[in-house]
Amino acid sequence: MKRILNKPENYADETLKGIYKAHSDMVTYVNDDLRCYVKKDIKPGRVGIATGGGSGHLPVFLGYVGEGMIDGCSVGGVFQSPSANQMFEVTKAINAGAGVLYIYGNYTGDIMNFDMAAEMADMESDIRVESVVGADDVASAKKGEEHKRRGVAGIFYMFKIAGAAADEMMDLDNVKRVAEKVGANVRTMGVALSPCIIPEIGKANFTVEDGMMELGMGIHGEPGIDKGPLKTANEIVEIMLDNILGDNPLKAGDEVSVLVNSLGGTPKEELYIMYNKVEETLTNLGIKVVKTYLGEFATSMEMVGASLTILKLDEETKRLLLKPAHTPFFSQK
Amino acid sequence: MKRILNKPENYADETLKGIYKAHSDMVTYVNDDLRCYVKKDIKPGRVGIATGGGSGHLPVFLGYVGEGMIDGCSVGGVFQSPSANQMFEVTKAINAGAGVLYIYGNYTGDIMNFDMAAEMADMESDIRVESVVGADDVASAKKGEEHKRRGVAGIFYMFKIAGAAADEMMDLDNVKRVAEKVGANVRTMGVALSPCIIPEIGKANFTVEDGMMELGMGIHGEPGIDKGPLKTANEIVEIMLDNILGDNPLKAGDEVSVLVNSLGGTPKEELYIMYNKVEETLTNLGIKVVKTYLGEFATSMEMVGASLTILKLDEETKRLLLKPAHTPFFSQK
Amino acid sequence: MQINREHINRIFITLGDIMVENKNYLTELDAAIGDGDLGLTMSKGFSELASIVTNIHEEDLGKLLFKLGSNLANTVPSTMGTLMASGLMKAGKALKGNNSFNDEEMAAFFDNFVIGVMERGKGKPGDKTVIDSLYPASESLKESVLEGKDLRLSINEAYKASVDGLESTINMASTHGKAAVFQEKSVGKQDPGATVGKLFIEGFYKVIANL
Amino acid sequence: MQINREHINRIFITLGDIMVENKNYLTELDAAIGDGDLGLTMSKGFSELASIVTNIHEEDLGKLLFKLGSNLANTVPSTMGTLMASGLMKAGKALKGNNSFNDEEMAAFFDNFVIGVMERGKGKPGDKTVIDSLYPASESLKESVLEGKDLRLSINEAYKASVDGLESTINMASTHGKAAVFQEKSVGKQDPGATVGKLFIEGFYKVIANL
Ligand SMILES: Nc1ncnc2c1ncn2[C@@H]1O[C@H](COP(=O)(O)OP(=O)(O)O)[C@@H](O)[C@H]1O
Ligand SMILES: Nc1ncnc2c1ncn2[C@@H]1O[C@H](COP(=O)(O)OP(=O)(O)O)[C@@H](O)[C@H]1O
Ligand SMILES: [Mg+2]
Ligand SMILES: [Mg+2]
Ligand SMILES: [Mg+2]
Ligand SMILES: [Mg+2]
Repeated sequence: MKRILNKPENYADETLKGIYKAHSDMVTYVNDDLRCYVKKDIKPGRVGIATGGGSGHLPVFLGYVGEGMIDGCSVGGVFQSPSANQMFEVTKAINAGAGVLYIYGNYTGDIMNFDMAAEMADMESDIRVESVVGADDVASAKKGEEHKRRGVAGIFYMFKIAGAAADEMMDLDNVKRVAEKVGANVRTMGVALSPCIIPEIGKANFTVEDGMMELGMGIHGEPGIDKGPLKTANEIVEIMLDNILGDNPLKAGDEVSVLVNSLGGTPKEELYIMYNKVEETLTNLGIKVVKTYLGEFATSMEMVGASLTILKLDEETKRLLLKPAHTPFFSQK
Repeated sequence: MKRILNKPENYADETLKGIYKAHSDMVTYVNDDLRCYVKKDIKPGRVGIATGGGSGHLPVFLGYVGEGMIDGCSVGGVFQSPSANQMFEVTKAINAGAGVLYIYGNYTGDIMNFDMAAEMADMESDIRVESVVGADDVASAKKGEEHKRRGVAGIFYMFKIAGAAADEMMDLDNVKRVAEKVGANVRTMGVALSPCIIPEIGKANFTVEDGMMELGMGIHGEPGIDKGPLKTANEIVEIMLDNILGDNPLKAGDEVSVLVNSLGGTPKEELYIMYNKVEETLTNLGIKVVKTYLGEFATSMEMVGASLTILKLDEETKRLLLKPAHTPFFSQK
Repeated sequence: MQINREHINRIFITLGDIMVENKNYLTELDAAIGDGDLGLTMSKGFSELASIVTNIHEEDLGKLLFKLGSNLANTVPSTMGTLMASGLMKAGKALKGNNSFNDEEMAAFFDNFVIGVMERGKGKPGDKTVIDSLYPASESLKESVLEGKDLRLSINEAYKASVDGLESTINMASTHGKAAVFQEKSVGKQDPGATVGKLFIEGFYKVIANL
Repeated sequence: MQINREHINRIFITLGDIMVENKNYLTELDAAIGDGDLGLTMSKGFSELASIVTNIHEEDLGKLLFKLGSNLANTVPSTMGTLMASGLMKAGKALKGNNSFNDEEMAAFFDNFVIGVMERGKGKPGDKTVIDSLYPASESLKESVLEGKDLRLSINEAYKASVDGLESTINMASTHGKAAVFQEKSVGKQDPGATVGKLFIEGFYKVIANL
């Protein structure tokens, strides 16, 4: 294990301590619990947006808490859901009178805990809560079974666009509507070239041999759709685009945003090599890329690999996407 | 080799093509040469700042071309200097009448080429050029031999602060003075846990075994000062701080900026675990951290490891550091 | 027969022991078709309940169970932690106001526990989950109590039903949770969560059968 | 003796061959105390010069050498590429206006070449660099020419001086470039750049000695 750490069991909490020290101007925690992460400056009357999930995916999830995006995040252990109670504490802290929207990834543990938290918010604090799950990974379930899909990097667009909607003082129903619209129009496909290691476990619980790749592997190492020898960047991009556009067809004149995301170990250089092919293909199809994001947006610690996300835009989502945002991990002018 | 690429020999150029496609609003190239990278919008009368160096270190070097930072960058092959002629072309393109400052890393190949470019600028275009080299790596030469030190992540501060000085319309001498002041006050130390692979070579030309680390290793794999079993994050930080503060002592009341940089393969979580210890130690010494940066600022592709940079601030450098900046790879409000 | 506070304490202390004893076994089962954390979460969650149960000042057994459920949810917010917590909380709410449970109330406990699990996880019998060992046990108990059997005998039969239910998961294909991606490949493997369900019934059986 | 354009062409074609033949050898030397790219850069840079030299329409040998230097600098902007380029450009500037070189001018070529290398790299003899094979050769040639020796003999002696100079680098410690970090550890290893310097002299020697 090639990792810089102290006690593996303190991985998540020491990360959090470092984050609070580095970004004390913007974020803090509530209920004396490092794992109840909230924005310092909550705008009265604005719909609150909360997320949550396991550690080990920075900047997902807490990295999108900040101006123009989301307001709070409950933080679990590495690849573990936080508890319903932590979610509830965050919910109370960020509720500014207009209700709270939960946006989180489509994983059983998280769903059950967020559902429980929503019940607590309703029963104990009369806070109206709505939920939208991110389920953008086309490789994780076939068409017609979209509700079974895992949430991966595409959730970034939900945070960005729902956050901008809340900033426009849309009400909870509308912020939810916008988040759902993003969900319906965003697709991601990933490729993994190496596993990652959960610090407390100390060894990978799956393998991808040198010179091999697994297309569609999940960010926790969930099995993908094709394991085989490593292809070229252009071939990988073609397969990804085939799957994404096969699932959510685009036509000439459509406008999209593209996100090329590193799973952690893949350097930026390679994301740009991929993007070179993505842009070429989309341009040939007459599709316009309105906004491009490249870098680490949803990772699995040191996992080598990348994912491609395409969001089909309409006037509303485009306007909201292009608004400024500013968090400790993401900044857009 | 766990890499997403097409032909290894096209690594640098395909990366550049992707970058121009993704960021065509901000950057372009001159002389029909992808490797002569310049900011689109050159401000008349402002001192131009150029850098240059090998590929494989994103966001170093070209990533800092943009608003509030630098204006142009000549780009070499992976870990190779660009040519003097490319530097000269960039120099001509960014000169806005106030001369050009070269800021680049202290490596023989780059020095010789930038010197040659400066001669060309003087002889062929009457452009006044001054140069400052980044030589912040304390592990690369002992005290008294600072001029032999390698330039690593600390060059980010030179770009940021000199860029802000140029934006204030300081003249060439003053922009150079400020860059030199940063150079005199910035120290970095790194640790490597794995090698990186130059795509065209296809195998690492040095090794760091699993469970081992090399303190002070350079970003091209230059030998460090201590090879041994991997220590804890806290121990590594202590050694780094000992070396940095031993070289450039700080006292209670001093103000600094801290940069915890991933060499590529080390995830953000671990940078925060390191920062948790950095901040604790500095706070105990009565030193105030005015601004913290964490993430990928100077990498060696997929190399696992991290570096710690500390910049001692004065009123002028602090003011300039805190000014906004915005490039495709770096954004500060 | 009346199940009182002291019995409940013993049941949760027994459950703590059982989950710790089965830690490695659960881990192995979960590693085969999941992420391998089940031994860790169940032993951690139920030992915590065992260690706090005697110190909770609460006469109302419904409220006690609800508190134990909340605690479990906080300690181990994994799928099974949350499901077992939801079962305890649902049953606790349903049985609020009772300082002891008669046979019907014990049947109601299990009935509501299973409903809590099903509501929380949106699962049903046959999905290859914890429900497949809990549901048959609860149905068996309900019937035995209706027939007026002695609770000691009823819980014995319920336990047997959970063992059979667990066995039946071997031939099922997973549709929920991390195992769902394995689908057909999960056939032939015993469901880890259903194993926890059987162990949970076992804890009640061990205490009640010996009263 | 007069070195004319045709001779210069042959020299650069010969240099191209020599660097290609020694590609692996240079790579190995550079891998031991540097980054291992020297074989690649020198073979690439000098074959390029070999392939263009005959097509350059330029009577003035000074300007020709300057152009070859510029080309080398563009093709291989590595340390040695830039140093050799600087040598050619410096010598070209110094010899501007000559359509052929007499013995004194050949001595001036090497003298200025070495000065160009020293100015660019801020190195001096004894630093374990290319200078350690170039400088003794240049000094030897200067002296021989002063003594009025035949250029064929002089260049032979200069070549021998470069061989000795190269050999002397084995016992030196590196102070420049990537090898500098090895310092004492570089002692015992022949300097890769000095090897290029010796091969460079060899190219001139091979052509001129056979005139
Ligand atoms: N929706 C569901 N309803 C009921 N039980 C479920 C559901 N999803 C998963 N399970 C059960 O959870 C078990 C795995 O539990 P656990 O290891 O805690 O999951 P995870 O590690 O994914 O959080 C499965 O064997 C299955 O019995
Ligand atoms: N400052 C210098 N002056 C003269 N020669 C130098 C200098 N620095 C390095 N060299 C020579 O350069 C050689 C290495 O060349 P090269 O492989 O091109 O370097 P790099 O790969 O570091 O760019 C060394 O063996 C040495 O002879
Ligand atoms: Mg599990
Ligand atoms: Mg789990
Ligand atoms: Mg070299
Ligand atoms: Mg080199």
